[in-house]
Amino acid sequence: MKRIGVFVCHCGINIAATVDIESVVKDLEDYPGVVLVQDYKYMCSDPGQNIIKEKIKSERLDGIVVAACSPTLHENTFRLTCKTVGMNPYSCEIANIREQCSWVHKNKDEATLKAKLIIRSIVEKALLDEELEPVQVPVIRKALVLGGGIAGIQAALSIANSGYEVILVEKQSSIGGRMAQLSETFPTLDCSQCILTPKMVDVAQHEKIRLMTYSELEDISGFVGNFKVKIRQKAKYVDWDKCTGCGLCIEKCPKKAPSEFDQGLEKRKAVFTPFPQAVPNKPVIDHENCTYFKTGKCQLCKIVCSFDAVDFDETETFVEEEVGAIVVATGYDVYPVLNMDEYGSGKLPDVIDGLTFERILSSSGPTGGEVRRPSDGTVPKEIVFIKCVGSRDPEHHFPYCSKICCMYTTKHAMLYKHRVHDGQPYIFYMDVRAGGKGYEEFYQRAQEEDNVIFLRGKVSKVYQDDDKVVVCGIDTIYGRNVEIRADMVVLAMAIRPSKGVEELTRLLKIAIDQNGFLTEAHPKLRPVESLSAGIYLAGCAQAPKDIPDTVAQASATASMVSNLFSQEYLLHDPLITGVNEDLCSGCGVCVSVCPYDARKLNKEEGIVEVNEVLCEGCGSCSAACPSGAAQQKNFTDTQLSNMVKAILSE
Amino acid sequence: MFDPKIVAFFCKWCTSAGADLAGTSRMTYKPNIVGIRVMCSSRVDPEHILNAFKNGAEGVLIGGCHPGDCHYQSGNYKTLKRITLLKKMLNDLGIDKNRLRLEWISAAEGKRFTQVMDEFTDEIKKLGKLKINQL
Amino acid sequence: MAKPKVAFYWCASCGGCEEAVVDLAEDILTVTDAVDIVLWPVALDFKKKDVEAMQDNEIAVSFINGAIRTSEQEEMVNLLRKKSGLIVAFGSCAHIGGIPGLANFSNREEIFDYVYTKTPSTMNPAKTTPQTNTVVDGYELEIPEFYNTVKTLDQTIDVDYYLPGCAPPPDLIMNAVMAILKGELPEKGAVLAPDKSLCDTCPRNDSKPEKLMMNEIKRPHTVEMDPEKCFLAEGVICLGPATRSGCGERCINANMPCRGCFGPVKGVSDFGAKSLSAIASIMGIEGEEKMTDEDIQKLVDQIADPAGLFYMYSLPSSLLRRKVMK
Amino acid sequence: MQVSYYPGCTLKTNAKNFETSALAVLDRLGVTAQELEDWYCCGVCFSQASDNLMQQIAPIRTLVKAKESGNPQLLTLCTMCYNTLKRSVEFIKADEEKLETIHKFMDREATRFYGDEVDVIDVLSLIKQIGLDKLKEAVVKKVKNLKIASYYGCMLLRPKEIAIDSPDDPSIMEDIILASGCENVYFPFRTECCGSYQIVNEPDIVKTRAKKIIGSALKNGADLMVILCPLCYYNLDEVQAEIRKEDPRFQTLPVLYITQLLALLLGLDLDIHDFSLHSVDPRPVLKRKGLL
Amino acid sequence: MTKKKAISSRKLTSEDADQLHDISGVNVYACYQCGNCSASCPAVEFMDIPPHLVIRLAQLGFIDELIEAETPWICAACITCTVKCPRGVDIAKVMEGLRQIVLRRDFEHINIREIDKKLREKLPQIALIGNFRKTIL
Repeated sequence: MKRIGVFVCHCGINIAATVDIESVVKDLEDYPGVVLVQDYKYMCSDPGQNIIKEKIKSERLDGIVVAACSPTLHENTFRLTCKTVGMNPYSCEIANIREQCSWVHKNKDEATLKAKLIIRSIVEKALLDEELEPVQVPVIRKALVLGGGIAGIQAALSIANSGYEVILVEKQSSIGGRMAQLSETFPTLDCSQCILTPKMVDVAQHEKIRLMTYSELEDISGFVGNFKVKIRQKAKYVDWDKCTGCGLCIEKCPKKAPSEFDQGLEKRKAVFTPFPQAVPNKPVIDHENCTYFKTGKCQLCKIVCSFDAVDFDETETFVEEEVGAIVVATGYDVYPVLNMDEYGSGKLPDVIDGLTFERILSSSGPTGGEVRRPSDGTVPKEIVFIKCVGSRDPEHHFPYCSKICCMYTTKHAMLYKHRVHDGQPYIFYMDVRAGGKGYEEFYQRAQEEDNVIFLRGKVSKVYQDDDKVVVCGIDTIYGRNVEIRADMVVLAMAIRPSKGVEELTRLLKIAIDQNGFLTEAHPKLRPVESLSAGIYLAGCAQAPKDIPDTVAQASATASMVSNLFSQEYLLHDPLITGVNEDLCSGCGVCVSVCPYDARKLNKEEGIVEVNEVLCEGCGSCSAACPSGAAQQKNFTDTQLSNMVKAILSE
Repeated sequence: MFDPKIVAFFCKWCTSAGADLAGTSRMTYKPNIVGIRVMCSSRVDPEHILNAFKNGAEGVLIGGCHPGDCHYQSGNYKTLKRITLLKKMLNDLGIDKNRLRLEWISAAEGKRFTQVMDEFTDEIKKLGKLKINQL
Repeated sequence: MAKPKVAFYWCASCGGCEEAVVDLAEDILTVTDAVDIVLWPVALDFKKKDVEAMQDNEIAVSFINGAIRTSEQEEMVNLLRKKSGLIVAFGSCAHIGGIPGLANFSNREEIFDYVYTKTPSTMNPAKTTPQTNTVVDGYELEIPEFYNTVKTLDQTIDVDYYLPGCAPPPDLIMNAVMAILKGELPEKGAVLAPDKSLCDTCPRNDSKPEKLMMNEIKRPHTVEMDPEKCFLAEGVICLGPATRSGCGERCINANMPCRGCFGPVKGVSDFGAKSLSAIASIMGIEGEEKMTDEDIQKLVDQIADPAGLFYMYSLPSSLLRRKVMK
Repeated sequence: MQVSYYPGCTLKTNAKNFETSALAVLDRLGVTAQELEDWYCCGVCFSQASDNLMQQIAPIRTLVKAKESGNPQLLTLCTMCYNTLKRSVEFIKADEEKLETIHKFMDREATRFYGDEVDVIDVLSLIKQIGLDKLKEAVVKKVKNLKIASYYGCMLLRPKEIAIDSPDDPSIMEDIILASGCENVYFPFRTECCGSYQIVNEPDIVKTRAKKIIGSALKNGADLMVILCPLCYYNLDEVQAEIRKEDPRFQTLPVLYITQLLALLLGLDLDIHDFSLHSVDPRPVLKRKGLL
Repeated sequence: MTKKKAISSRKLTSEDADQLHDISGVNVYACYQCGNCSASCPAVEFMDIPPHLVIRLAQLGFIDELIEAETPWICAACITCTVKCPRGVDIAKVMEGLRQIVLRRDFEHINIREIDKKLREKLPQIALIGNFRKTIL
């Protein structure tokens, strides 16, 4: 039997006032396995710890129980004490006789008895505790960033600048994401592309970053520090190694299709780069629209390419990589106007969403930055902006606030006014949420200097009447309905997680909330981590946010990744549940129960195997295992059973 | 009135932390319940509960995190199912199912912790001694 | 050298275990060649006094089947304990209580009341029930006492080995007998069957899905069961994961799920609690986070009689041993 | 195919033309609408008070009769009836306790109605269910350039639990009109209320509404307006005459039940039409377009 | 509404407010005053209090004011407001609740006998029966 020492702390009078220490000491002295009982006024103090150290040595103890305060306070303290004299830290147990005994009971006899029972049960645990060492896992110091918008770009650059390798995967052929589509950004009104494109170039040129555009994550296995990922590179039909990006193929291509980048306002070719500043600036052939793929005829691009880069036979390829951390920065989509029946279901040409208006305002856009309405290209003299379209509407669309609309709509109205001086912008709003540095001032400027009329209320209906778009709404401040015969309407549509993110989260085994946004490990204290270790979040995939917030979060994410990579090994709590191979019959019950996929059935051997790194030590499998083969370390069935008996002993 | 013996299992992250909060807030409750701290309520095996009854416990209490808040994602759902089924079986074994209680108590619910302790102790007192005769 | 002496005795059992000995077929000749049978009430005419006349430990090994239900059984097994070197608890009833052990869901009073007055075929207006002592025509008659609780053999006497099964399969019996004869014995208290549970040898193992889930509990008579598929994967409760293997998968091969006659595996103290926990763990995993307490109750209520199911063979050997009666 | 048919009060009096045309069109499309042997007033407006269970008895009793008839579907022509019956079904399905109470009031009914046994259906949905292709095939009179404004009114689209189409942007009438060979005219007020029963003591509301609705349809080039509800019909047809009296410059637009138009296009017997019931005479337009 | 109105807890929890809640079954506190109900109401121009303010007054407990208002009687129960409401507030039911409160206090809003006989014959029954909602039946 082990030689257990029990150290009872008075905690000044915190324990001693209601627990009769002398009686407790006497009681424990006779307890089987206990070779020493020692009490002291403040066990956690230096002299107290020294007593423990001395006694461990002098009494040749191989396990100790400290009866004191809650283990959340000093378990680590006492375990470190043990470690300094060569005792395994896991041989030290804490009996909580303060928070759960002396402080909550008034009657001294009752409290003393309860303290005895608590200590006895912990002695029983200590008697069967194993010596444990933390599980060590090497870390692969390479990160995978999913998504090449501003969030992904910032995260990738930041991780790479810390000296670690990064693979940046983007499903479009160019990085840049939504930010590349924007005109000017609030509240400073600097040009979005002007501040973004240098960063895009940095990514392309960074020696630590491997850029994989037109690619998607196909498969993943492994765990924090040791993920194995498979990336699918879609068929581009253009050999980018040969292509110089001269653009001749694009020029000659006879087939056009609506440009996604320009929100369908403009056409692009079937062989195309999404926008002139694309990175990498090399084209892909759009299989859906290419005449050759449809009819077998054409091949003009191939003919004009002097580098023989066009390859119609190209197929998708797969790349396998090992990474230590993953950043999910998959961004957002705009909720389609199609869903807004009361606003014309997308059938009215001059009722558009905010992102489309960004293209109209953008100097690189289809109108060169001149505000012209889509239907007939005339300059709209009155524009109505409607906020909270699809947002804050739990009854029909989404319950959440899309957060960016208040500011960008104000910016839209302002930019419109700057371009069309005699034009009148109106904004229908429910609340103005202008929290952020310089945001309120920006909003005030729109009211004072740019004469934007803010109407507090919702719009119930928008319809076409001749060449006008009639907007029927209310100004709840005025208290009456209002009708505006506008030339154009811009809807601040809700934003939602981008398409395909749900499949991705299933692959990554990370959670999403009821609206499809990625769930963070803790809403306040762990806002950039997912619940799966080693997978981090950045940008609008997690929740709607504007550019400053996105960049801040991406930087935080990168610092978490660097933090992880700064360690050679990951240390993992060894209180895991193993498998006794002599007892395990491979029934697989534990596999179903494990929330971390740490347990896998090896069908060949007929037993279950445990990945010690994935196991978080909840012990649910131990309770589920019908053959006693799954025993949680230092929480075995025998230990718990003995603890119960000790509590019930007189 | 007799003084019942009650064994409890508290999960480390929520209920045990709630118990600590009750302590640091100097709340008081009845001393009949002695707790065992486990990592998760789902570690508690029905075997441990029967073992407690066999060895003289008049009641068994299990405290876990609220649904959706489990530190281990889904442990408490497993506990809930096991305990629900076990209660049904306890009835067949002649043990009042109210002698076994599952409560969700968060780390912030110190007050509730004390209420549950007192309520359960009173309930067990009302149910009386559990007379297990194995012959 | 004289052949070792062997006894067979039966207590509260159906007789199937006796049948199992006969099922050894020609192998029984090997046994009879090697040993002298000194007591076997079902087959040979020896009397109690013959045993009483023996020296202590004279019988090399006694195979006792059946649970302990009456004072007569208790007396006989105590006698055999005294006279035998080794005692083997033979079959589920001696080992873990078996089917007779289900009587522990009631007590003597209830059983007598039902059997002697309430069964449809009984006419007993005077409500006469068996008494241990009765005076008839001036003579006092004595019959064994019917105990309140069914016990396993090891709750009555010290047992050296256990041969599980309802009934134990011939190969295990032969192995046990040969081991005893050769003196190659495992440590005392061992169960003479493999340590792993039935899934280890189950022919349906390959059909197991990656994650076992039971979203609905089906009973064997309500579904057409795929003869190749894991029962649990089909929603049928099978206690194989909790039950010691060695039975030869007789039920499984007859397309019936395991009900646990071999008892728990090593280290498990309560078969019912453990198997309940395993089954509850894989019930309704899909969408569990959305389930209300009522949903869970409904799910659990699909198991009509959990105690009867999970303790079908092992109630007397469970932690509580019997129902707590008022 | 056979469905039960619940006429309701107005169909037997002021809206005879709706009933005759609808039944004839359905008959041509192969549907027998079997009138319930016993039926009661539906109560007209679904009672929106949560404690007013008495008001639910009339519709539920009608549904009991429908259940007894054995047909799985119950056709209503009047949209008020559709709305009341359908919402009663939703009401009792949502609250078992109230269903129990309502049943207690109907102790003389042999049958109990629980909500799912009979499907209350309107004529548009029924035609769609029969198939627009079938309708297309049945059309015998091909018209050119007949521009139809389809007016939905409220009761088929609101509340959304019982809506037969999108409350804001429905298309079922337009689909039927298109299949029948006519052209659709889009006008923004096609789903807006006509003023309903306010015609009785707040006729100004109705007049304002009618002006807006008719004006908008005319502005968008409609030759005819088709509708489904006898009350909308009154408010949009009869009231036009009154507006005209007050304002001679007011332009009128003939209003027909959609089934009247379909009956003409399907070449059904002209005797079923009683155009004298219309205050804005549709005959000139119909003649011009070759339907008469 | 030129008068200054006192808001008090007594008003917020009055019997009238409870009655309105009981009859309508609607939680008016879900309303965040977007005004869509009023914006979409086809009869708002005839109302003395637009629908969104009806809900606002109900939130503040000014039921007495609502009982005197014309709005509930102008409402024709077309349900447009309810369909539009982003917060699931059934405004049409609140209107019905207000009508019911009045009618249950023995006050008829219209007198059937005053309806012109000729009109009575010509009108569809559904118009008449519908309108009788404004009387105690």
